[in-house]
Amino acid sequence: MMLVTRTIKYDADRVKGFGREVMSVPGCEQLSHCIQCGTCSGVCPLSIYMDYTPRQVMALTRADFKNEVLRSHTIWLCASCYACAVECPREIRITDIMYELKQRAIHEQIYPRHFPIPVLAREFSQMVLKQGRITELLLVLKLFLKTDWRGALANWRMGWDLFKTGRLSLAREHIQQRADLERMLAGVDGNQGAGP
Amino acid sequence: MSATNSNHLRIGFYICHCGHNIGAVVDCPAVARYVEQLPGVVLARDYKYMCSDPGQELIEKDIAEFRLNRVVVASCSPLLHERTFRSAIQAGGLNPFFFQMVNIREQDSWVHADPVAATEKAKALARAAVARVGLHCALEVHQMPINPAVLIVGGGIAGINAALTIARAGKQVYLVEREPSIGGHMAKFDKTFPTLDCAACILTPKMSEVGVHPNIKLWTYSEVTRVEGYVGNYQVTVQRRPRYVNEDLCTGCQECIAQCVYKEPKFPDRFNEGLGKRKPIYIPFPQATPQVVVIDPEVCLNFKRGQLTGKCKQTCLAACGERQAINFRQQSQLEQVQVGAIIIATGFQTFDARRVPQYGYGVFPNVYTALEVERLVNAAGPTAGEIVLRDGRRPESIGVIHCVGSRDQKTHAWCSRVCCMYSLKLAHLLHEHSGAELYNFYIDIRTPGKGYEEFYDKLLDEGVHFIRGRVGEVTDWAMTPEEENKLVLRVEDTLAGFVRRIPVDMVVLATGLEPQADAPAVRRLFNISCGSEGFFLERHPKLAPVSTFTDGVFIAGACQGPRDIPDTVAQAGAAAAEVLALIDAGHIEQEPNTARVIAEACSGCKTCLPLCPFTALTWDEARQQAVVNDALCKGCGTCVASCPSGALAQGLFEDEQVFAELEGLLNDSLQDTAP
Amino acid sequence: MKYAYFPGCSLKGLGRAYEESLLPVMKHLGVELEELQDWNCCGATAYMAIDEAKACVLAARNLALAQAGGHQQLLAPCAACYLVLNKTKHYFHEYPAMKATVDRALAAINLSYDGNVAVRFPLEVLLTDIGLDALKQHVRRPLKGLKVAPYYGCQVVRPYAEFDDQYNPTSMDRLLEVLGATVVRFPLKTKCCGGSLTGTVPEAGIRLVYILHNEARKRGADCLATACPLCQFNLDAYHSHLTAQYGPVVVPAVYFTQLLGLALGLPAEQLGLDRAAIPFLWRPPEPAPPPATQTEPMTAASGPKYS
Amino acid sequence: MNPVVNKWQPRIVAFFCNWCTYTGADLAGVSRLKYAANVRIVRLMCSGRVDAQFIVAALARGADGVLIGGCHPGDCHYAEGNFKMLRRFELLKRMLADLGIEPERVRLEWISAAEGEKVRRVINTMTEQLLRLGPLQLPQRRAEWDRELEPVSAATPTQSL
Repeated sequence: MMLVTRTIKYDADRVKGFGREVMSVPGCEQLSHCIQCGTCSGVCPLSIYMDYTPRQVMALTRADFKNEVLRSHTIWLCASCYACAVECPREIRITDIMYELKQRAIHEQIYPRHFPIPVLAREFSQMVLKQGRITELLLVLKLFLKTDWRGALANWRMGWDLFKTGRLSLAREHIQQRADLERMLAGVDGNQGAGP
Repeated sequence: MSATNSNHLRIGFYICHCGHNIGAVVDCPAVARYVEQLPGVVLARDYKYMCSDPGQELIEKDIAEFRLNRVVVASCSPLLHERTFRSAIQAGGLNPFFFQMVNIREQDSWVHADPVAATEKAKALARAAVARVGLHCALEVHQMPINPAVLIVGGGIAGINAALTIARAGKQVYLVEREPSIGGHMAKFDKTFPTLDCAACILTPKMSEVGVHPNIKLWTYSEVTRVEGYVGNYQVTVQRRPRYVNEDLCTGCQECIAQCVYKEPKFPDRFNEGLGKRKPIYIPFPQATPQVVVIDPEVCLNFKRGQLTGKCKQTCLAACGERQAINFRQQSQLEQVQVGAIIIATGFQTFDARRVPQYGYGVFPNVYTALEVERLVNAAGPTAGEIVLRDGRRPESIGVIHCVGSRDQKTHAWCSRVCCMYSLKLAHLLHEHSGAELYNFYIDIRTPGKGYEEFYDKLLDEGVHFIRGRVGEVTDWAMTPEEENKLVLRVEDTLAGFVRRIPVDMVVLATGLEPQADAPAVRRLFNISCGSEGFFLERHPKLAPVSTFTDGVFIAGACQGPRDIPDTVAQAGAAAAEVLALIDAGHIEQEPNTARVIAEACSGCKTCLPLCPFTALTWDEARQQAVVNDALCKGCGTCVASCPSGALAQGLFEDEQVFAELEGLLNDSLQDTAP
Repeated sequence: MKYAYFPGCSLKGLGRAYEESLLPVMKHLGVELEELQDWNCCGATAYMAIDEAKACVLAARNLALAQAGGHQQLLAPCAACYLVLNKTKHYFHEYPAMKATVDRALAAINLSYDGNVAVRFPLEVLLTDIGLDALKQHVRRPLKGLKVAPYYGCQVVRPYAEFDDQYNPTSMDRLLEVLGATVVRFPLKTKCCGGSLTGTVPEAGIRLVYILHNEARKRGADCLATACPLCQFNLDAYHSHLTAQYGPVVVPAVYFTQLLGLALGLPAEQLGLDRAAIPFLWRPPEPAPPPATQTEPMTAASGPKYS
Repeated sequence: MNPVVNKWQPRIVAFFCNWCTYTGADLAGVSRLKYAANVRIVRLMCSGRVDAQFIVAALARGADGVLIGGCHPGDCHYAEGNFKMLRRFELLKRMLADLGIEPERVRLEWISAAEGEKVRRVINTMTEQLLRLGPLQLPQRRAEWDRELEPVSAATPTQSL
């Protein structure tokens, strides 16, 4: 039997105003100028793994397809290499738009469970918030624990290499004025641009 | 002030809605109601389109019926319709200068979004005009004779066409071209789209006609260095660079070239975009006009660093024999001419592909610019039309990348307009000449022209691949065996929705059109403007596309913006028609805005004399006073503003008129009484 | 020459060989580095994905610390730190709202930032502040015969770096040439190393590393020179994964500072060269005139042969 | 801020030359660029025609600022009228400063026929600047001076500027 799915989009599938909202965030203003030339996808090293190409993400965002965009793998596959932003003929800061979309997806908790990238981002930020610095080993261990503990086993060889060459350290890194961080960030309105 | 003598004044005020252009922002009836109660105003009307025939007739009728002696129209910019309304007022029996225009479209309704603020501004501007117009005087238009000769700068297809049109009308034309031959870019093209007629076949007859036409004085290898004067009476200086060959004596036999001590051509050939070679003595291309050889002192053995040394055997002299056309001592020469009008047709240059490093021009030998390919496919080109690459290979697959340097904020924001069509043409020719597989990479295909879309359809039928996507990069690193030793293009096939890597042997970059590098200098020379992108600025984008803000100076062709051959030829014709209309009128009407000396006030301080760049101010020894030569005065008013005794005045811009205008602008005490 | 020094977390952890080579090299060249007191993590790319405003505030604290210490220049050798600190600077100047947020947050901990501290990258300092001519005078043991693929990665030149070309950077090429090395044309010099995707989405991330390794091998490079701790880590630490999937990996990845150290004649064991999983055993030949106070433990001039 | 001050809008009189700046202002209109409605433009053939008296008269009649727009140096339709204006302008600025009028209130800008965007920018920034400076109120101030001088004026009648 042939499985078929309907791909038509109805106007009700749009979250109207989403595109405008994204374009009002610092760094994302140029999106309205996109001419869908595909340069971003053409230079993106990860576009070949994405469910939507970066160009499509631009089109979907501008057309208010919020759910499609925030659920896409694309935003998590962006490695922040900025190739697209540098090459875009309309000077759209695509990388920054990807960050904005990631923020919204995390804020609204719509990303695949156990998907390691948002987990890494979250663990990273929590560690920075608490300690002020990153202890790489702890970060990696947490990541594996929360996503795929078998992954840790598969990487034992690398761990051994790192240990052997003295690059893994269990000493917990932190800054002295940890209270400062909290005071400093207390006044910062998180997710300024993010919608409800 | 303005109200003092308002008793005899009978001012008619008209405000134009201009459809929604003004009416949607400015409350026109309210402005009319407000103006109606100003001193001296006997009637105020608002009307949909004042510039229409009924609008003008309305003014004429009112002048008679209400015995109006002054008229104010609030509508668009005076630069657009001042003449229109002056004529209407004249038709109504009034002196045309008993009129003032108020700009409430370009400088009010189009630039302000708030209707209240825009309406208040319109009232203030109207108040100022009403205050001013009462002080207007009856003036007469002066007539100046016009020199019927014409200067045309640039000998490309635009300059050639304009020159022939004007010369055929019996006028003297001076055609100045920087290169050793006329022909411009078109002479380099192989075929022209969409008809695929041979560029040389349609251009050469016109070039020859220019060369022999009795009314055309052709100066190639020359540049305009100085322009003085004004419409109807320009003095132009042209510098003729030495070509070391006497044009009148050279017969174009080219025996000197054959006999040159360089047995083989050795130096990059500019005409062939550096793909071919030439000797130090050369003729740019077989159909060159004039058919006169040129010596390049940079590489000729007889010169060192441009200085004559006489170290060569000078076999060319022997070859020329008793014709004695070659003259190593030729010097640069200056020519002076008087003309009444000027057409600038200096064309464009192509975008430097090195500015887009990701496409590898200059790094990978098999990446070509479109202009290079024009020479490559040309039967008279360096490879006689064979598609042989720089590394000697013959391509089996070719990628044409559109929009190189165009539609890109980092290079040029504009669409260069011709690249889609010439890319299609080159794809067709490359396919025809090499049998290679052709890929066109485009963002949008733009084929708006007669027969253009049909040409695109023909290419589709020929099996040329069209991939909608802007190429990310051209690179030489291979991922798969078939990519080895190829140029690889990574691109999103946006219509298929995935990224592709496409290996090709040759890449063609469809470089865009940009202003000539010396456009800013040329602009200064002729006192015209450039747009922000650097092309020459037309007087009005729709209604005066070949005129400039300088009377008597016209523009044609790609110096005004990217355009193809049919449009360029049409523009050249339009510029020629404008010039002929100007000349055949026989005289020029001069605005009565010249300066005059108020004799009783002049103290004879001579402050004004050095201020006039046109030497219109002279010293009358007998009366010990300054005198204005009306024929020379251009009407800037600089001397008027500088006279310490107030002894100079300017027509249309009298001091009292400006003061009245300021009073009107700022005195809003009348506001309170307005309904 | 004196700079505030912002090592960042990586240079204290996985990328410690970078710091271990950078510090002696700079000292040798007379550049004084003063580590920023109580610096905090720059936030890196991960924090940008959570909250841009907080990310900027975090990074701005470091800029404010530099300013409080009286510094005009802040050296950030980690590419990610360099980018984030620069981005923060740009946002600070471009968006008044962001500046207000940063000002407020910093005021809460009695710090302030006026937007003036320059963020500098070691390559930039070496080329513009010291200069290649001056550097050349310091080269004791030229890297003669060593073929290097210069690998800049992404964030050193994109999108904010002003010291080099975004499309075809050459600062490291020129440096390596002065050091006597042979620079191979490496078209992938600014391509992505996979970043953290090597760990999170290995099928994509590790393939990017493979592409870099494969091209470096094909171009005949003896080593890849890197300027970023994450690049070096990806190119080096995943060698067993790469071997299992694509065959043996043979091109070691070193920091450009390590090569610089070797050329300056600094002892190899003091440059953190033993921290690489793919060993880099090549050493420059002994200088001809003998100030032979130090002898190298490794056999000189017999670098590994690669095919 | 005081709401009364907020409501006040500065008035700018602009003297634009016919060939460059006035045309540039037309271009701003054709391009539908939006700018502050505080400016009223007076068209002259050349910035060289801008008499120092015009500027003083505008201020004396209640303008809060005066903007003069001419062609870029070297581009003057009449060769050098803009330079003549520049010379006069430097002198006038010093004189106005002596009178206690802030230099920001009188501004000279070179704006070409192609620079509609610059017209917008200059008018907007000048409006903001004047909003910060507050009203000039020269007519009212003059009336005050006149009152102060009343005893004297019995002998010599005051003249308007």
